[in-house]
Amino acid sequence: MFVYGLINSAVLALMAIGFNLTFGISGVANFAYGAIYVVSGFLTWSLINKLNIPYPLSALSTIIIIGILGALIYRFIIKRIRGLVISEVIATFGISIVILEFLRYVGFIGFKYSLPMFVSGSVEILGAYVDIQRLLIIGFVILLIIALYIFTHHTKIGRAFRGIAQEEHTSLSLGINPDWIASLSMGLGSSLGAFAAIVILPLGTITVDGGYDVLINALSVCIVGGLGSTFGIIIASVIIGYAQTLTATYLAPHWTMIVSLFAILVILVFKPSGILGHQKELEERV
Amino acid sequence: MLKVENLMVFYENALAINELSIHIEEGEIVGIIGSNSAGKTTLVNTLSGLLLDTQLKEKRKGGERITIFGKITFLGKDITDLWPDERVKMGIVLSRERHPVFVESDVEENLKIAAYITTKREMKENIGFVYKVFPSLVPLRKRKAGFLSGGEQQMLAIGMSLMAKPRLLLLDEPLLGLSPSIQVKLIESIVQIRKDANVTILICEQFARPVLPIIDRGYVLENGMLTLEGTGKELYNNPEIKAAYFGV
Amino acid sequence: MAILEIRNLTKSFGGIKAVDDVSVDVLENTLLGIIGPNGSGKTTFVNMITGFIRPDKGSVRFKGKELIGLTPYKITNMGIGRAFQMVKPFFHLPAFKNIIVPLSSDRVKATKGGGFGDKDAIALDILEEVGFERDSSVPYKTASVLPHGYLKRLELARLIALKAEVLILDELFSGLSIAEVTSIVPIIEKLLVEGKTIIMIEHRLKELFRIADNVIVFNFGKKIKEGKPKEILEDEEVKKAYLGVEV
Amino acid sequence: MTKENYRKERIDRCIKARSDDIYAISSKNEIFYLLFPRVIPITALAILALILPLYWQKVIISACIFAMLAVSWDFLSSCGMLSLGQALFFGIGSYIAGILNHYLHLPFYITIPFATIFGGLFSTLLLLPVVRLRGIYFAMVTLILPLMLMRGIEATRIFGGNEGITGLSPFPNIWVELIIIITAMWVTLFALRRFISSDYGLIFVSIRDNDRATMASGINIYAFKAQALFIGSCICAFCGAFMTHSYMFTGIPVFTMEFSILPIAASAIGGIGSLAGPLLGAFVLVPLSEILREFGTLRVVFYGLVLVICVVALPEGIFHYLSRKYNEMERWVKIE
Repeated sequence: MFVYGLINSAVLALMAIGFNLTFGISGVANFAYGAIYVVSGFLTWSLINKLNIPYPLSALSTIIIIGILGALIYRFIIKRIRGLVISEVIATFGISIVILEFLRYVGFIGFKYSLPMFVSGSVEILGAYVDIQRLLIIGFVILLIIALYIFTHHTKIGRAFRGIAQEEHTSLSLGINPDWIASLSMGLGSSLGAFAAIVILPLGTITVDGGYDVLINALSVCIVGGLGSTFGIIIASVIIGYAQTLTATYLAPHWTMIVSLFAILVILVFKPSGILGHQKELEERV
Repeated sequence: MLKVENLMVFYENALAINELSIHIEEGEIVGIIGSNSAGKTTLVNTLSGLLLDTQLKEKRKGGERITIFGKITFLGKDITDLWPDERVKMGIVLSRERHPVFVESDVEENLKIAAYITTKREMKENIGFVYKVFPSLVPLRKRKAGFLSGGEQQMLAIGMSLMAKPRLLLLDEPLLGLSPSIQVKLIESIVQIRKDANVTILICEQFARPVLPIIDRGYVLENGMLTLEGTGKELYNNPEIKAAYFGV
Repeated sequence: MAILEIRNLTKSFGGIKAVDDVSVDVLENTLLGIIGPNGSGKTTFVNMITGFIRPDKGSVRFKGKELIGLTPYKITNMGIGRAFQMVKPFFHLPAFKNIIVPLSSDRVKATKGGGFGDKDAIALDILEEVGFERDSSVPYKTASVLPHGYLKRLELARLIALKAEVLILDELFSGLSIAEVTSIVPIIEKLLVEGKTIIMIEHRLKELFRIADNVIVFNFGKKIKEGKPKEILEDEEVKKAYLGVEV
Repeated sequence: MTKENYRKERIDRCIKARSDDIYAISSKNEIFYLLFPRVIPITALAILALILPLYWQKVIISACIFAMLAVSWDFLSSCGMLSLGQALFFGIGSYIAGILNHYLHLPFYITIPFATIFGGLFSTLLLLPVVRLRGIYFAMVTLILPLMLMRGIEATRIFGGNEGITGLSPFPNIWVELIIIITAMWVTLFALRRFISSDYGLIFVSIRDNDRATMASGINIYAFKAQALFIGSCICAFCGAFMTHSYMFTGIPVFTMEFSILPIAASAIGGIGSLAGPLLGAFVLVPLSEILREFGTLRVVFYGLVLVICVVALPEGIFHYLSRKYNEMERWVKIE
């Protein structure tokens, strides 16, 4: 019970981190994130099964290819409509539709599309049998968060990320090129999406509709956590993750969605800017 | 060092800067004095290239059309169409008005972010230098910039531009909204920066009184036009300036 | 008689006390000046009076009625208007339409000031009062293209439109030229003659001390001095904390 | 014409007073100038509705419905409320009409007005606790609520559950349908445009511009936001109720994302903030998606592609672009 909740939370956090990275830095709500997630799954699958490239290698190349793809999307599409929030959302959503529906058209539907586990087998923890793959997810999330923290606080580009996220014009006047950084962040965000896909997808099958679900999950976790805050994401995914797991166990599985959505509503009513949203007082003080 | 020839800037049909020609020599402190909407901010934004960015963004969403004419040369190179980040690499660094700092990072991190274009070793040296110029920032190192007072934020903002190793430092309204004692402190620091870091400084200000004594030369802007120019002393003793900016 | 009784206001942000146990009586029909270094808590103080920030503790009474806990719009409707330090006009609206918004408030409706239909004319009158040239195109321009000086006047015009009894002006003069300040001072003096109470936060001491009846000095969130302008000028502690040089 | 010496100047068309007020119009030219862009689309749509075959008449109806949803979305967004859930209002209106018709056997001329008013009221009450949320947080709630209602109906199996309510009474004929929806759409558009430029409507715009300054002007912004919400959701609820009778069906599909996303897409393409832009956008998108039906399953792919291209090519929106071309002249002037 406890373990399942934890795993569920980790999965949510993993889905959200990439989305949050792009949004927190460039302010672009990447609605194509779900599509990128699914595409990564298919890409890895194709590399393994069609080109017979070994699993670790194809996973790695997927992450790199998807990262470049994300940066290209920024370069050629989003850059031109930067700052117009609605247009950004519609454009990325359009991209998402194009990718996902094209995959559907090509016929990527069915149970054969699934990625192999890293390690098969399961262990018993606190009276529950858990796949090792699921435990690995928790490990990956922790590693990823630590890596991200070090990246954003102790490297030059990471710090530039934080600068752009806070004050674009000031960063510009300090010699940081926002477009370059934003496309990097989009690329990195997409890579993280690909990473999440490769880690999570072995648990189930790759489906087109999964893309939309991932988007909704990532969006809600980010907003509940307070946009741009990594720590907020962890808390939010724990809350939502446990809400889902508890309902699934004690109520009925088809209530899961309702309860988790309700949890989001309640949090927003009491914490209007997310759990760890920006401090509004700062606005007025200067 | 920097030469501006016949600069004209239009916001749609309104003329913000009209036929402006100024020059700045190595090692000087030059002041641009003018009241609100005289075109000071537009001028520094043009010099630092930020206006090009605004221009592009307005064009994308079909807003105001900004047109720039004229020629800007820096160290003998034409930089009129250069983007802000390239200008920073050449050494033109702007500290924008209303002390814009990264409010959610602490003071030290603000400085580190600002060190984007320098190497790690230079960063350490520069941080030391900033703390030397503004010793009052040292005890606040771990405080979030959003919780600093206006004066401290302004010091931090100038410190951040120092981190980018400027050769020409543009200061836009550094004294705006500051109390008299902090204004005096800041002016002293600016003189010290010139001496220790060997930078050329351009100050745009509407409070002429504290600024005029420290500048080598000054220009007076009115409605985007150059109305007066002279050494700091000349301007300080000019009766018109006294009437308009000192409020006798 | 004290129109505003402020008692023990306290607020901290992130462990730092922005305003620390401040008590002030604001007398009716006087001009109270508030000075102090940047970040000494003046704006936070105003934000608490006008309901934008809820204090950790303390009370504010306006004509005997408690204000703490009320929403900003209710406080405004009771007659306490405030001008923002960072101007907050409605950028997409023409200048005169900016004034129609306060004219539609409950307070103005109740005093029958906003009347039927002709709000445009009233708005233009008020704008003329604060120095918008009536016959020019200035009052009809969109706020986003107006120069800073006019935006500050717009802030003042909003308070006049509200028929506020207590006007709180947060650094109204900041960023204005000497000429602009000298043209606004008579407007403030006229408001005083009309019987309004004014609280001004200022750095422009010369102008402030000429018109202020009382001055309080803030430092590190604390009220360190209160008195007539003359006393404040001569006070050693104030000189050290704030003025630094001759005024 | 080299760059050095010339710049493009923009000037307003020579018209004495560009104003919506009737008193300002003095000459035939000016009347024509003002009426031209209004009369042409109205007549064009009327003629199209008369001559097109039944299939395309249905397309016009659905375009009108989406146009109204988009106008309502734009109205809400110009009051500072970014909604991602037009489907919520739409669905509520649809279900109310469906329930009234199915269980109480009321005719459409009673169910539609009833659903409009009570749908609006119910949606407003539902969102009342969250009107103080700003920007994307409000958007998130509006995105979540229809999903919740959808799953709730699925889980509890009320009102027909997954299957929905079928066999509702239709309109007498296609002409009644066309007249109702086309009139409703034009009335909504022009009434809202007039409303938002009135002194009262001004307050809604000011909330979007700066909510704090509006509060400091003594305005209860939450009351005004609730009013805006009511107006906006009434429009959507009307659409929902209309659709219910037109398709003789209501069920959980009325809460799907399509009804939320398409109006936003229409607004983005048509131009946000003008109310007329979103309408134009809807009349581009809906017929387009019909034309694309030839491509079968690839339809949505092309649809998304067009969406991306439109948004990137003309970020300000078709309507803003056209109106600028119409109201302004551009010419090159020489700089001496």
